[in-house]
Amino acid sequence: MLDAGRTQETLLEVNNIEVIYNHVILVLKGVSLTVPKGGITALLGGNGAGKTTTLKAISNLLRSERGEVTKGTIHYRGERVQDLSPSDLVKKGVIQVMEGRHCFEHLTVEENLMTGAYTRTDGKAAIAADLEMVYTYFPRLKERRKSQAGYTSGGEQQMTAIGRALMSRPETVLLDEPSMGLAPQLVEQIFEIVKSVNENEGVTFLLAEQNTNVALRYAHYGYILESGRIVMDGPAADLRENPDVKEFYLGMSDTGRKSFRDVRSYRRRKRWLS
Amino acid sequence: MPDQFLFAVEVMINGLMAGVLYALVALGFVLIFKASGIFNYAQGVLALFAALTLVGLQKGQIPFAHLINAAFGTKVHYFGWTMPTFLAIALTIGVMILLAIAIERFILKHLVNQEPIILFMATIGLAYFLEGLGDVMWGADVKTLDVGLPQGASEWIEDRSAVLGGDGFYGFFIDKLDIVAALVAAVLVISLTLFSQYSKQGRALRAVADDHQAALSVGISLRFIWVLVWSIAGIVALVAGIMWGAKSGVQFSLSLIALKALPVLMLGGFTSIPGAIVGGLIIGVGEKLFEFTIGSMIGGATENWFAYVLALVFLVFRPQGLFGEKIIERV
Amino acid sequence: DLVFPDLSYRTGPFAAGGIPFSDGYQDYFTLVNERDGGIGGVKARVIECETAYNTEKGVECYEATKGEGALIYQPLSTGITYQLIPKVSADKIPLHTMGYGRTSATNGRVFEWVFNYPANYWDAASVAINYLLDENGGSLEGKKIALLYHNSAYGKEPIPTLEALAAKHGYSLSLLPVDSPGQEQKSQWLQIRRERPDVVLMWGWGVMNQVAVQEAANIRFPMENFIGNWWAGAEHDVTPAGMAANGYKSLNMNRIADFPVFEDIRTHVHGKGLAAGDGSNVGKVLYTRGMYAAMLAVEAAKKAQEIHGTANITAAMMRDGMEALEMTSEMMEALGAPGIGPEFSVSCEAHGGSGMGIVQQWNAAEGRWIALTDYIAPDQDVIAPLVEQDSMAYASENNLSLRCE
Amino acid sequence: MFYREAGDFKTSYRDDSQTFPIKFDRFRYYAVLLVALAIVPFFIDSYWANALLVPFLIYAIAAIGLNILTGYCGQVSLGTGGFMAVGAYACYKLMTAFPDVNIVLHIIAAGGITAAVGVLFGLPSLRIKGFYLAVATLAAQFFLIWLFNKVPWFYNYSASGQISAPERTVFGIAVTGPHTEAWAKYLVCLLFVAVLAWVARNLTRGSIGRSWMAIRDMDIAAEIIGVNPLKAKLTAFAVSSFYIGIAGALFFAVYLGAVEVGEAFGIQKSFLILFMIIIGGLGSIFGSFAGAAFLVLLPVLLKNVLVGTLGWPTDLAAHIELMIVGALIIVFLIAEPHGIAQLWRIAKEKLRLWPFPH
Amino acid sequence: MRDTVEPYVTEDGRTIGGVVMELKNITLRFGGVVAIKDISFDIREGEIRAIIGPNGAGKSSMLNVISGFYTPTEGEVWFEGKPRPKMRPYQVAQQGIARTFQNIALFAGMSTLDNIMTGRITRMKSGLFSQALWMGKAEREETEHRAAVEKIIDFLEIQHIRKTPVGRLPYGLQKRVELGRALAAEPRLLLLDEPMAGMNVEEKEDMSRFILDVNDEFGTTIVLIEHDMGVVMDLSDRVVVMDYGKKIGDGPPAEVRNNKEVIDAYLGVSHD
Ligand SMILES: Nc1ncnc2c1ncn2[C@@H]1O[C@H](COP(=O)(O)OP(=O)(O)OP(=O)(O)O)[C@@H](O)[C@H]1O
Ligand SMILES: Nc1ncnc2c1ncn2[C@@H]1O[C@H](COP(=O)(O)OP(=O)(O)OP(=O)(O)O)[C@@H](O)[C@H]1O
Ligand SMILES: [Mg+2]
Ligand SMILES: [Mg+2]
Repeated sequence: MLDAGRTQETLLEVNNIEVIYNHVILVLKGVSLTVPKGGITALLGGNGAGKTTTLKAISNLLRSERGEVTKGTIHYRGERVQDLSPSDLVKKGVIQVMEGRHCFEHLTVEENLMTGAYTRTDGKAAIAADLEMVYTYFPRLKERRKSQAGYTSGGEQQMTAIGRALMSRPETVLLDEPSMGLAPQLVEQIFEIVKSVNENEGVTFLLAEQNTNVALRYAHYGYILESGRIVMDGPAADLRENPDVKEFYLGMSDTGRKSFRDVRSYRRRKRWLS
Repeated sequence: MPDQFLFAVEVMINGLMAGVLYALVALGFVLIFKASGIFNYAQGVLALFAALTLVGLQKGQIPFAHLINAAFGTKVHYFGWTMPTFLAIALTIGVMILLAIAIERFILKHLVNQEPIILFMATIGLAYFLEGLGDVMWGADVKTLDVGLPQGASEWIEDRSAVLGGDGFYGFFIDKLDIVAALVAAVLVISLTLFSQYSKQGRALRAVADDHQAALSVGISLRFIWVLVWSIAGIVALVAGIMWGAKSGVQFSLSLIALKALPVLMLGGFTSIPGAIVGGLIIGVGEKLFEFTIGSMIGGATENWFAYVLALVFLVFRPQGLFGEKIIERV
Repeated sequence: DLVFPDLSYRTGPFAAGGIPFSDGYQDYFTLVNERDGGIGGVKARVIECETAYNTEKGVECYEATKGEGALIYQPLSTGITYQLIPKVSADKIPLHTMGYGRTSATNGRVFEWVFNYPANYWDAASVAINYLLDENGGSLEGKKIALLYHNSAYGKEPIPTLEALAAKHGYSLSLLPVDSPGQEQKSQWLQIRRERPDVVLMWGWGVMNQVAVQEAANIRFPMENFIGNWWAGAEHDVTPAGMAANGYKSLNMNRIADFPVFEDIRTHVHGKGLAAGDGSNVGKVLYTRGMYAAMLAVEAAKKAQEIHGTANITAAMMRDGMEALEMTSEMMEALGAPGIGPEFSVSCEAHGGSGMGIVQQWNAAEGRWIALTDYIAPDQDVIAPLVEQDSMAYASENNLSLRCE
Repeated sequence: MFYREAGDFKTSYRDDSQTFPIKFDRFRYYAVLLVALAIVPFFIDSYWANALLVPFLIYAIAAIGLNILTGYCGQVSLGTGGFMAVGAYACYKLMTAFPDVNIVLHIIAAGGITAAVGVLFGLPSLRIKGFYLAVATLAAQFFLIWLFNKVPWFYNYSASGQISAPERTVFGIAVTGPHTEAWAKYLVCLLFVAVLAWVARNLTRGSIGRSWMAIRDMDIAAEIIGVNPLKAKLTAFAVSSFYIGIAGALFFAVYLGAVEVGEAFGIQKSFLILFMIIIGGLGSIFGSFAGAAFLVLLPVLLKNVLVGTLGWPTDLAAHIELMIVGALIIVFLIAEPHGIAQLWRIAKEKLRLWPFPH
Repeated sequence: MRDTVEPYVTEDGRTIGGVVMELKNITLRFGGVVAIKDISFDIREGEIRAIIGPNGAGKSSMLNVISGFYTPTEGEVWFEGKPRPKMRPYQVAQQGIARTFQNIALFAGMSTLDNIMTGRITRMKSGLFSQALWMGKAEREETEHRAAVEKIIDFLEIQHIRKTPVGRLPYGLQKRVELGRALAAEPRLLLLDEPMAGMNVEEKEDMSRFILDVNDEFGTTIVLIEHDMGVVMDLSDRVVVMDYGKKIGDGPPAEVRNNKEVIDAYLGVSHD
């Protein structure tokens, strides 16, 4: 393995977990991954591969969806965290930005951001400073700060959700599909923000993404998940060069980008596992 | 006829006072709805349970005496002491907090992220359970509740206002208990409004109501929030139980006051604390005035349905209640 | 053994009234077993069944117990009574509704299986008016009487009688319904305060009574002019209002006193740990009434044994005993409850007893009811035609042919 | 091992959309129906009929009715008691006004009248949603009870305000009145239940059912898709009230024989039936039966065990019974929030996979 | 079709028809927020018309105006050559306008099959009674429409999830079911709000294929909101660009892509 993104100590270690929903639906069939401190790790894979489930297993939000980790272990800084409550995990510095935004509709944008600081005890001034920081990252939110989040557009809600997570001064952020529904410019912008938060504040990221292209540009290390199993992993740069990844996740053919118009004379992909 | 007018005013004032009493019950509903989106069917039973506990403690009743006697053939009923009121109230508050913890521990914790109707159902189960528990603990007979609240007409007001009308008018009747209730309600409403609107916990509480999962994800401890609001709701229930129990004695029917609170709640909006009080006042005045003017002509006892019809009329114009949060409809 | 089901309610909104009644009802049977070795040598067996004052549960209890050889039903609920009237007629088991239920069942020609001695609602209304006539020197001309009633079949029962009596005696009647359960009566009492009726009569049950007494005190209505019927005159109806309830009056169909029979109950029943309930209710109004009900049942059973010459009577025989029942002062004296009820006798035509009642008054300081009058007779001139009318309507609706003719 | 779809191929869309696509389920259903129709009537005694089966069947009808409105169309209603009262009083008025017409027609007509009343009180649902809608139905509940209590015409001016069902026969056999045999009561109710359940099933699997469910799941999207919310909601109110009206008519005429409106059709009844469908399973016809069974039979069972077998004092038993019912509701919800019907479904799913765990 | 404008030839040489719908000076306000500011554009028969713009620009709001969920504060919607009177959304749907939603709006409690069948609701006519008895017309109709829906299910390759409740499906499949539901209405005009958000390239390819096929085979006019510029460039015939309620560009993709204002407001860097 190359050492990109693995230069430092391991922060989060997921070891061979199995997740079952509703006592019957087996979704993760033995997923293992490690997230190094200070890195950006990407979790890639198609719809229903189990990315969200993996993140929720880590942040312990599974239980509220009637899912449970039936096998395997999850360690954070060497400590077993499976049995902690989500709020304990936030106190330990792990926060998740959920897929599909999940803003508090009836709260204003600013109140939404403030809930992110719920677990903080370092005083009003520090929180206010961070609020300003979020507003500088997302100026659009400042404009709409007094609107009820339920009435803001999809993109605005996504920004609110990310901003809210940053408000907790996290050590590790689990980011689920941050780019979904965002304008291209904003996608770049958000990843730039991820990068700068990562570099400047040393925050570790584990992000689940469909937008493989951008994700692999910003991540240090990547895992590819399919049908509940990790089928490939490696430093981001290597993955970008992998021909299969290129074709099926980046949409590149040998001659550069394929046109979506050409997909009709189309060759079904092969699956690594299924 | 000036007397007739003065009577109408009297009816209105008493309507306002009755409204305050309704609002006291509605307040408990609102708190829990606001904090978890749960429509708490058990609120009325909670009031009964609180009042039963208070009286039981005051009189030194042995809890579960009936069960103990049935099981062991003993004949225990009372400890033989009476407890000072304030101590009994403090202990009852303690019991309500323990109850809140138990509710969270055994029910809510397992129902995170479920649909509102399911949580509603759970509170129905809770209502059944508490009703049975209250009876087993303290017995089903009528108990007299006396915490030293004044009762009866305020003669001061009556005497002073008698001069307003003619011979047929005896001055305004206002129950002293109602005045106390109004003061207590005002304090409760103001402090709870401030709490939910401006404190960090209050914000968290509204966040939880919107989205359990998202609240969990930002580190809000649902368990803590729930224990907190159910405790407060328990205390509000105690207050309501005291006010109503002082009038009628403490007995099963106390739990039915919840029905008086429903139209208030709907009119004011499920999520608004001031809404509970304003709704209560409107319903109180509306139903009393209707009974006074039209009700007596069509046979009386119109108050129950009129309260709902009144709420309905308001809702047609504002589907979320007067002060409820706007129902967000987007696609 | 002789089976006496007790359809009681010790839970639900009316438990406060149901508990003492049931305690009294059961304790008396236990007493008869323990002291006398049963009725005519056969032990009485009480099967208690909880109805929670709910008609459906009442039906369930009836169906569950009737197969056990039940001799008589005493459901203590007007609602359940109406369910049971057709059922007992078909199953041929007598139903005794003492001072409640369907008033016109007093007409034995129509209602073969239903008895409501010693008195019924219409009697009660008339007794109250007769008492008032007495108090007011024989005339109620120009008086204002208000009826505060539970807005249900039960509460509406006295209205026709009171209206007929109003026509006769010249008082004006105003009607004030209170919706069940009756926790909120502000409107009604404000109206009473405005109109200042001379007398308020009350047909209440459950929490309605307690609130009414409290509200009456609140508006400083003179308590001695506030008269409840016999279901609104128990201790628990007045105690929540404390001293303010002093002077409140109510009717009663059974006298309250420290009867010798209570002593027997204490020794033979409570002393042996056989008390129904927690044993705290002996001597209370509704306890006494429950005991009185049991006493009447036992006497009827004895009568039946006498008539049919067998100790093991059936429900049909029990009915015959009831129809031949005669309660005299001597009997009551002998039973250890002198004057507990009026003297009366039952016949094929008349299932309703004498209809007499007393007026009692609450003495808050002593915490007990004090009888103000002796048994007062109702005005049968007014009631009888009403009974006739209502029972005949029932007979024609159900194609019944008249008995006793 | 019998419980498999495999080998049970469907060759037409019609077969595929039948009620019980799995053969085993189909047979079991016919078996239950056969036992209920052909065997039970010969063994039933009046305790089983009057205390258990007749109320169970009638509540099942009411529960199916409410489930159509609340479970399928998503409109929370607390007016069930009031609508049952409409059915009961309509039936009473019809029975006494037209004594020669068959009682079955009266009962159906009572359902029709209730449907009309239901539509009237359903109108506010176009604007008011969720728990707030409960207020409209509560207004119906309290107003209707008040009306039947207050206006003597409804109870034919009887002194007490009670209504009692006169004797009526079907094919010469009494089905109402004191001389009705247990089996006749049972059979009448059973036939109504069977037909109504079948109709409910038809309605909920067709386009009307889908438009109800669409409104329930997401009313705005449904409207944009082309569902007319007015029509969907009002038909749901109408059909639901029809069922509830029939249940009310049977409740009065066949089961109790005499009722007092406030006592028999009070708000408690509305709650009870709502509890039934939530416990049984919203949006499930089987769930309506399961919920009715749970709340009718369980208390009786508990009572019989606690008082009959264990010999506890009745009051203690009643209190403990409340606690047990309450606790069981909670335990059920925690085990499976979507009701008994869903528990059943999961059990079947497991059975299908058996012996494999997933 | 009443052609109001001459047919039009696209960049890649395809001919598309006349104007089906025209939005004239649409303005939409919510209290203080102006979501759409005086925007006009048209939609032609058989074309794929993309709407792009930054987040919060008012794209979804525009779709809501077209589908009748929002009533524009000012301006008119012309459909088939006539101004459309104010109507409820279900009436708009009956005119042959179907759509998908940005945040999936499937009926979570129903199976895939039922969801798609619901899409045909505007075409199902059997009455309450015939459905209650499940005889004659109701049953025939049900079978007929089922056949049509099965075609769509085959077309979208979702046979295996026919009976699964949609709430349990992964996101991508839900989007596909939603498309199926819209297609089931056999609409004249199909509105797609970010149909490919949250999909990976492979899935986007699938989705593109479906969209193109619908457009080709049934001649359905499509309005498409999408943030993936690759998709927009490849699929659409003409593009409207919105920026905070204003229209800042309108034309064939190639032209729009090089528009300076569009690059600044939206694309950031030019995409190719
Ligand atoms: N609450 C649940 N109950 C049952 N099954 C679920 C639940 N949540 C997810 N699943 C199933 O688990 C599988 C993995 O879902 P998951 O959401 O983790 O995928 P994902 O990789 O995040 O996909 P996407 O890119 O679409 O978000 C899917 O097949 C889904 O149907
Ligand atoms: N019902 C409403 N009430 C108030 N404001 C609204 C409403 N609907 C939309 N808006 C506002 O109008 C603006 C445009 O929203 P819209 O959803 O149309 O954006 P969009 O272009 O679809 O953005 P995105 O790409 O993020 O989905 C937003 O600022 C939003 O907050
Ligand atoms: Mg996901
Ligand atoms: Mg949008």
